[in-house]
Amino acid sequence: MTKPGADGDVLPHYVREAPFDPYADDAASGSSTLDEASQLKLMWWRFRRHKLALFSGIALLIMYFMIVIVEFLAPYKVHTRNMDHIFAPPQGVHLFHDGKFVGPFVYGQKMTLDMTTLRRVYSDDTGDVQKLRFFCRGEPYRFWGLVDANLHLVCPAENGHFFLLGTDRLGRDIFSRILYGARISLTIGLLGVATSFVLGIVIGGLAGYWGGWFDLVVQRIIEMLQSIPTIPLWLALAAIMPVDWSPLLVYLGITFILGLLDWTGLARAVRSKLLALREEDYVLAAQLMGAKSPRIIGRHLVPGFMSHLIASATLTIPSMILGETTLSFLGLGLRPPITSWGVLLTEARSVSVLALYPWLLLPVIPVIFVILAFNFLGDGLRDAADPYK
Amino acid sequence: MREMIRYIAWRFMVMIPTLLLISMLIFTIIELPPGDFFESYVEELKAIGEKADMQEIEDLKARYGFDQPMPIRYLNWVGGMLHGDFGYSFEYRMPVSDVVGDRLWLTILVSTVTIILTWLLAFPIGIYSATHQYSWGDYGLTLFGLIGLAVPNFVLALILMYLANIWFGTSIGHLMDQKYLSQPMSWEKFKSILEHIWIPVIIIGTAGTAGMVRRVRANLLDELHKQYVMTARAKGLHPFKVLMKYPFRMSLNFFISDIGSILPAVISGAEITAVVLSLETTGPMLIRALQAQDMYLAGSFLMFLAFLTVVGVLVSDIALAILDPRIRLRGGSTK
Amino acid sequence: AFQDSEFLRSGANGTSLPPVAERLPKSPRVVKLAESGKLPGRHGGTVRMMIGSQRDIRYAPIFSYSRLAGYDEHLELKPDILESFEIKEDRIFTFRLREGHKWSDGSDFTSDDFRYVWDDMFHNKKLYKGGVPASLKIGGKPPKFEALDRLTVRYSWDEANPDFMADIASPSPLRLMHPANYLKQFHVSYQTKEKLEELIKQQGVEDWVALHQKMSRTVRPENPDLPTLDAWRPRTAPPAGRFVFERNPYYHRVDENGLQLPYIDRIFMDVSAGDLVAAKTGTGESDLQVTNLDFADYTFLKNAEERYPLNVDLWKRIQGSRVVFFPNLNCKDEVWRNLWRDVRVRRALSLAINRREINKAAFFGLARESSNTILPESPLFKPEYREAWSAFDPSLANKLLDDAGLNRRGDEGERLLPDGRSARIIIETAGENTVEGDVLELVRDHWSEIGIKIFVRVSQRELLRRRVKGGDTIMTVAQGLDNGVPTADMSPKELAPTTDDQMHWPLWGLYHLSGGSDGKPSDLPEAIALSKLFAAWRSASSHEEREHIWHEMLSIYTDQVFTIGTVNATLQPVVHSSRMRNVPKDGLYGFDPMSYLGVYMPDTFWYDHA
Amino acid sequence: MNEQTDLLRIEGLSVSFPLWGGSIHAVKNISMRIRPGKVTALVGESGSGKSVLGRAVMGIETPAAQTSGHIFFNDPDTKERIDLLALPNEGRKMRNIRGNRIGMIFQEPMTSFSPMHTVGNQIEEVLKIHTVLSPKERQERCEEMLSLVGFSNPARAFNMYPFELSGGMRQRAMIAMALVCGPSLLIADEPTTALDVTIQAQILKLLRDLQSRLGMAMLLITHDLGVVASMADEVVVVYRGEVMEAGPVDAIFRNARHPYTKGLMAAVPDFEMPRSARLKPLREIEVDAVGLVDRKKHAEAHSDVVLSVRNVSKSFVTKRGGGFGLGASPSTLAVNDVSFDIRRGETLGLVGESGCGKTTLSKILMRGVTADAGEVLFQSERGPIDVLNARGEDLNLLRQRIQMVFQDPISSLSPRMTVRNIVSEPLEIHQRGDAKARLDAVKRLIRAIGLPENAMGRYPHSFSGGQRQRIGIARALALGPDLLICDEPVSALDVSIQAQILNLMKDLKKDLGLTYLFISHNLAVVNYMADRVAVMYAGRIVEIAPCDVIMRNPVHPYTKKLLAAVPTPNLDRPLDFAAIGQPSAEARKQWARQFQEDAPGDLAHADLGEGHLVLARRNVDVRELRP
Ligand SMILES: Nc1ncnc2c1ncn2[C@@H]1O[C@H](COP(=O)(O)OP(=O)(O)OP(=O)(O)O)[C@@H](O)[C@H]1O
Ligand SMILES: Nc1ncnc2c1ncn2[C@@H]1O[C@H](COP(=O)(O)OP(=O)(O)OP(=O)(O)O)[C@@H](O)[C@H]1O
Ligand SMILES: [Mg+2]
Ligand SMILES: [Mg+2]
Ligand code: NI
Repeated sequence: MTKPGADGDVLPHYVREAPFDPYADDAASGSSTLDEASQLKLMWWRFRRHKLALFSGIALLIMYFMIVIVEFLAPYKVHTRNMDHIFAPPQGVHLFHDGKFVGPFVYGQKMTLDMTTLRRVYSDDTGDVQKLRFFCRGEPYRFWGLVDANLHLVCPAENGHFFLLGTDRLGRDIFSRILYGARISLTIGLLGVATSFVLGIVIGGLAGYWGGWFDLVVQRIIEMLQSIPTIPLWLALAAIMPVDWSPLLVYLGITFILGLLDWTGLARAVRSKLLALREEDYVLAAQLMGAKSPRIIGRHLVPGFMSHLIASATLTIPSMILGETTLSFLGLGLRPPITSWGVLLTEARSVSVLALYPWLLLPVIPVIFVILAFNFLGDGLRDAADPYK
Repeated sequence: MREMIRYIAWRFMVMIPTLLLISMLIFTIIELPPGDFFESYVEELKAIGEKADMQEIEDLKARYGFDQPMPIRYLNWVGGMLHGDFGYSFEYRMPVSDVVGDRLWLTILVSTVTIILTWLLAFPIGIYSATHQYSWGDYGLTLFGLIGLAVPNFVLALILMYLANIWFGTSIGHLMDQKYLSQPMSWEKFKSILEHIWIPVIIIGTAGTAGMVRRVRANLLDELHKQYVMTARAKGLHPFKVLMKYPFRMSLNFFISDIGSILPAVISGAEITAVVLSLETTGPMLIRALQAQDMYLAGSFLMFLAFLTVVGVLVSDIALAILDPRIRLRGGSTK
Repeated sequence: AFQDSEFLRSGANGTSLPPVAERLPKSPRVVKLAESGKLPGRHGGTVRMMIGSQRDIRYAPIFSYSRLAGYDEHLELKPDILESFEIKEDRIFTFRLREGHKWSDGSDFTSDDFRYVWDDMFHNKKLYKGGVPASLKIGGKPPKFEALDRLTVRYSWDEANPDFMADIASPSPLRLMHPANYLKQFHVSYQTKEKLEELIKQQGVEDWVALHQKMSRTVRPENPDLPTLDAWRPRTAPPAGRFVFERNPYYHRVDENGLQLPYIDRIFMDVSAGDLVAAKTGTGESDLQVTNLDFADYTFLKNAEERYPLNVDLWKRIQGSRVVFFPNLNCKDEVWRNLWRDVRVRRALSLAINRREINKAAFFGLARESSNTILPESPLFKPEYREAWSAFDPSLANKLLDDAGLNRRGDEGERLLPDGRSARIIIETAGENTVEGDVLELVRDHWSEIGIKIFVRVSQRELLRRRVKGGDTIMTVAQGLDNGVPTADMSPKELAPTTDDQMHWPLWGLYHLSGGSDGKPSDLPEAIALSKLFAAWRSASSHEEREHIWHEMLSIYTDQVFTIGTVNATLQPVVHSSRMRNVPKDGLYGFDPMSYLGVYMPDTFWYDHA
Repeated sequence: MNEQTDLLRIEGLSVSFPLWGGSIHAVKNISMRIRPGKVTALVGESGSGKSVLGRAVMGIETPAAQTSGHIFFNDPDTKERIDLLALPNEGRKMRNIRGNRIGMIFQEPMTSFSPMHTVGNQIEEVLKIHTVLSPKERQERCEEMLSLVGFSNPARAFNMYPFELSGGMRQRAMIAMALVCGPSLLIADEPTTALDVTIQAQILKLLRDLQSRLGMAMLLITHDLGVVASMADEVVVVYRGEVMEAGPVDAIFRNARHPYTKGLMAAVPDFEMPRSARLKPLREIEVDAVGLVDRKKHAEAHSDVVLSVRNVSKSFVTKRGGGFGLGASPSTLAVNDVSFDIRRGETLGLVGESGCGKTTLSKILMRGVTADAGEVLFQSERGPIDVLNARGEDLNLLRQRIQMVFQDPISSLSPRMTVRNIVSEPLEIHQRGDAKARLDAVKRLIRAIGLPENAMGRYPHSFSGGQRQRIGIARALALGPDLLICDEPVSALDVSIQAQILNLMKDLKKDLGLTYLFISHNLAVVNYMADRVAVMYAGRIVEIAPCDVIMRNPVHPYTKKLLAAVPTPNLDRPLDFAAIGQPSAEARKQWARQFQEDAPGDLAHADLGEGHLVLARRNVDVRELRP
């Protein structure tokens, strides 16, 4: 358009020449794909843009899928012992032997007993090329305890061994154990998170929103629960769990109860946030529309600090996955034969193991991976739900 | 203001029944596991083949009313505490207050250092992460923090302890070299404490710091786009000051609501670490007392924590009301 | 010609002491080191040790092992504090003290110290409500006590009390003497009310009884002022992180060169987490460590030898078996109870265990595969005890089970119980060590081969005990016979139903323990036989007779497989400073009767070129 | 170059917001200028980019916005010519200009304050940043400023929190904040929308004074052509982000040439208009009023009064100010013994001074605020419902039958819900129709209020002030309530859209028999909409009468003053600032004695007939009141 006159001049009367049609489509407003999309769909679209989150989400989905077919993925069964390979270090997977391409293979391990230090010393036998087999028949297993099968994704060579991440003190393949451990670590812990979140949001939400005597009572309950550290609770709970429960059931019970007890921190955060937010006009608007408390809390208030909730959730996950490590220090929690990442990690409980067999710490890696994935997923969800993005 | 004072007074009143209830809860929790201290003591001795001094045990049992029904024992315990008598530790065979002794101060030392360090790190990092969302810095710090979160404390403890020993020759575990253990404070001892304390502080602090960073970041992200931020910018306020005065203060809400549980959380979060590192703090003692069912020791200790929590919650509520004038603590919701 | 330690002569500690010759008894106990293949040494140095918790200072009097009479390395009973003792008909015990023997505060050690315990403690209704301690009573009757003169005391019973000397020589014996001089100040009969009040207040106790108890504790040497006869006397009052023990200037032993023992001046006991002890030992923070170490730590410790002046040795544990399965013959589950009472079932389970594999996996093949019985180190040992039903023979096991009526099989190949349930055993454990877990892991597979499934449950120890006694458990896992190296003069009580701690027959044991008022009498002929034999041993009057009874009991016990052992003589790392002399290269490790280090006389350990 | 340069020159400014599948071009290549000490008015349709332009000048648009062009600022102090867009956004230089050299009054004063800090603190902050005054001086300056913008008790206001202020008060606080540093350019985005005409006049006078005294220039963004006529020197008319017409105020008002400008002028409601006439919006939207809302015809209630209000009172205690527990905190009597009826099918206009308690009153009627005393009865087909104590089914019914349009549109919309969810929420709550029916209803409503359908997927913050206000209206209409309480429903709308909305509301009233309680400061609008008008002052209704009567024959001095202060979009009838720009507290002292209150309880309503009630002394003779 034209310049608004030179500096300081009297402004000329400018009139735009272009034809004017007040009914013309408003070009200022972008596309119309959004018209019908529901809020969820919108979020999904936005979530998709967040590549890292999308990737994390997919990775998690894959992991959850993997725990379904662990039997197939793991070269060994969870309890398979190799008495000749106790504390064997991880075996490197090679592709070339003597400069020739052979495909993925490992060298056979030679073990010698060091009788002064009582240590098993392993060395690669470079003459012994053990080619890995894929989609192979290997150790028979009972898929889901239902169907007998023996198909594996990867197996060691006939009469060979394949310990990708080494073995433990009974010669069990750590890689396979990590895979099996995922079953418990990726499921049970989340139950606790879920319980504590539902409770935290509902109770904290109502306390913050209603306030008054309800808040008073809830706050006192929270005080009581918070003032008792988890460890005595654990001890007490473990003591009253019916003795004829299987360890898995006991752990499930404890996680669940911990979930029942763990909501307090979140509830207080929710409450104090709601105490402030409930004074907002949009809450009043919703009230005046006749919305009931759950709706106001769920639709209007809670989304207002979604970020906090998502962050808290992703932060609780590690403690739930690793919860049993604490338990096992108290002599409670999961026990062999049940295998979880926490159980695997507790095998590395002493400096001597750490110094001699550091590969026993490898289960930390999937834990880190899962936590990162959940975290980035949370970031993505947060952004998707953030209207300002 | 007057309302606030009345509120505080009223809350103090409420504290009494709360503490009573808590004491009952604690008492039940301690009593829940089967048996009592003496049974487990005798069992433990038997496990290594030793004989117990049954005479003294019988005496103690009678003196502390173990033959009496639970409610009476409860009353004895609570009554004692009201007189400042925290009971008797069977395991240590001395009054609880003597047992706790030094450990309490060391615990407070470790906890405060940890908490302060957590704050010193978490707030700046959280702010940085929020304002530089998706920068390399943000990713890097997130990654770092989450790794700290994902590695169980005991593993971290073992690794750090081992490395510190190999690299710096720091003696393994403990809060100081053992030769200073029962010594009076001296420069050497202080140095030794400094040399050791960083390990537990890092271990206990990482998870908390990582969590805090993520929360600060999340809360800030929610506030950064509010209209009042724009207003503040329109005034020409420095962006950092804008951040601190408005969104940051708003985002403190979650943090303040949690004050009550910070100390208990740090203390109980530190328990396993303290056990692994064999720190001279109350954590291992508490666990030991619980396992051995040294009930007065455990009970009084838990009561102490509970008291801290209850006061913390009160402080947190008051701070909330001061922080955010919209908050009306007493009233119910409008409608 | 007696020599004193520099430590005492320097006078830095305490006021000036009389010369060493005056501090020693007229006839000190002379330890002839060279004769037993050890090196006479020199004074000096401090030993740092680690303990897992404050209460573990109780190891101090155990290690120090000064008893009225004690075992030597060959488990022979020798007078130690006593100059001599005399036993008549296993009934009348006459003790003679050393002339001039003094408590660590310099006061005389005389028969009055025995009298004080007898009259003013045992017979004080306040201090000892039940009167004379039960372990002194035979058939409910206490002995007669006489202080014959200043240096002679006598305890006499109407019936034989063959356990008396063993008790005196045990790691934590019943104290027959206390420093009367010192303790009288806490006793109503000797102290004025006002002064007592003051002391009660000062010590923060409730009454004089508690005061007396507190000041006279010896099991855990918590009172640094309490005079002792041990080699080292405590210098630290709890709570503390480091407990200091200093040489007892009035200790009664000297070496052949006239050096007053102990060689080592001071012992530090540092409190640390049990789990850390191995790590700390491996970084040279302990000069002598036997407790809180496990076989699994050996490799780590051995590697540390390169970096630190350490010596890591392996001793043998004296337990009858490291991990033992206890079928509960008193369990409530009738089906199982009946099965357990069938010796074929017990034998079958024992035969099905591949002990070699356990040995290899958990003990590097260095332990001994054995039933739960005594070790070759015991003079009573016979190979057949070890081999009784402890070979690996699954087919025989299968046959035995089939014969026992467990011949029906379920869908998954597991055996079915007579009532149609599948044969699943819930094995309960206190879960206190990983070895148990590993063994269970292996045995799970072994037994599944013979169609028996097992499930492991971990519960707290007390809870476990309760459940065992209540008959709620079918099978438990724990350690085997405490004393795997008995002599015929030691009591075979572990082999017969004698206490309710015996997890294979708690009710029968309780019956014996309560004298028939509680529990149930055993109704299995073999168990009854064991009880009878035990009774016979108690009244046996000769060594040969006892030896005979021992053998008979051992053979019944092992042949009947009341308990299912796995491996024994497992190894225990013992770490000591490489400068420390006289620590045996391989010893036996156990509480009773070894008193851990006690029988190897730590007071004779010394530092070379210090 | 001329000696007197432009203070601000905007050249080719474009601002666009990226959005899903495209972007919103809010400002398209606009050029304009502001001369020192002069007022440039920016008028245009709601959503045409005026606020965006204002924010762009300040450089505080959200980082997501893409800006191009030049904004030159000639700082009169330093005589520097700076391209504001080229400056680093948060650099020292830019910050020094913001708040100090250029002040800004935001369109939505309600949300522009942080709820955690007192008003005083936030105003004072500006001084803290840009001046070197001592705290005491700062406070004095602030209080002085607050009193200039019409706070009768500035010291108290200083210590109040924003949410304790009425809408108008917040707006005035905002103005005080913008002015406190004496900027050389003031960007005033709808500075008087929440103010009643008397206070508006007072504020305009203040701005005028500053303008002449300090040579402050002003970019005045407003819908009120009357204000433009009274204030502006130059006018720029924008439409959908582009300049349609620009020129000196004379040229625009007397000789509007662009069809949009002409349409705008024509859409202004004015007092001379017959009440039955329809307003002439720029574009008429065909709305089927009956089909628009799902309004079940309920059995007619017996009474022709929908809502009767009796002796309602409400007082507030402020959070701060009471000192430390000494003395009772001062309380404000926001609503003082108010009684009136709303008859079925009528529109009751409620006008009154800013802060006199209108919003509070309306919220009491909805039970959004609990009254201290009084009674409110709602007549439903089920018989009368006691609004203040209803529970259960009754309450549920009430919530469907009475709806409210909030004075502050932005804060009454959940920030995390899309427009679609916001508008369909009442339908969901009361389970009207299925998901598809609701979506249809939402679409109809959105169209009816003149928003494009693609607005449904956007969040409230991405709309202009006027657009948000319309969303609020759409939501309130969704259920087809019996009674609609509108708290300043069209204050943020330009006259054309306002005409659209007012027409819609009238249609609904006509076709569906809706009843309105219509709170507004715009007396022309009230005149057009209302059947009866109640005038509030300091928490009391001082006069209530049929609309004609009030407009032509006001009795109460406050009403009279109010009517005199109405600005008209007519250059020949400018406001007489000297006469009306007087603070109301002073004006009150000049009231005739019969309207003054010496002791509480002195005053009562005197009936002048035809439903004309006036608050006056109890014993006064009715005839005396008529002049
Ligand atoms: N943050 C944003 N994201 C996307 N679109 C926006 C954003 N802010 C404003 N808009 C759009 O830009 C256009 C101009 O908005 P602006 O607020 O400038 O209008 P306005 O002229 O001030 O209208 P009103 O008179 O109603 O206040 C509107 O269509 C609005 O929807
Ligand atoms: N939450 C509150 N706390 C304290 N005082 C309040 C509160 N809400 C309103 N007030 C006071 O009540 C009075 C009336 O406010 P109200 O919002 O009803 O005015 P209004 O008539 O709507 O004014 P406006 O036209 O400016 O919106 C004002 O003096 C205000 O300060
Ligand atoms: Mg605008
Ligand atoms: Mg208002
Ligand atoms: Ni040696």
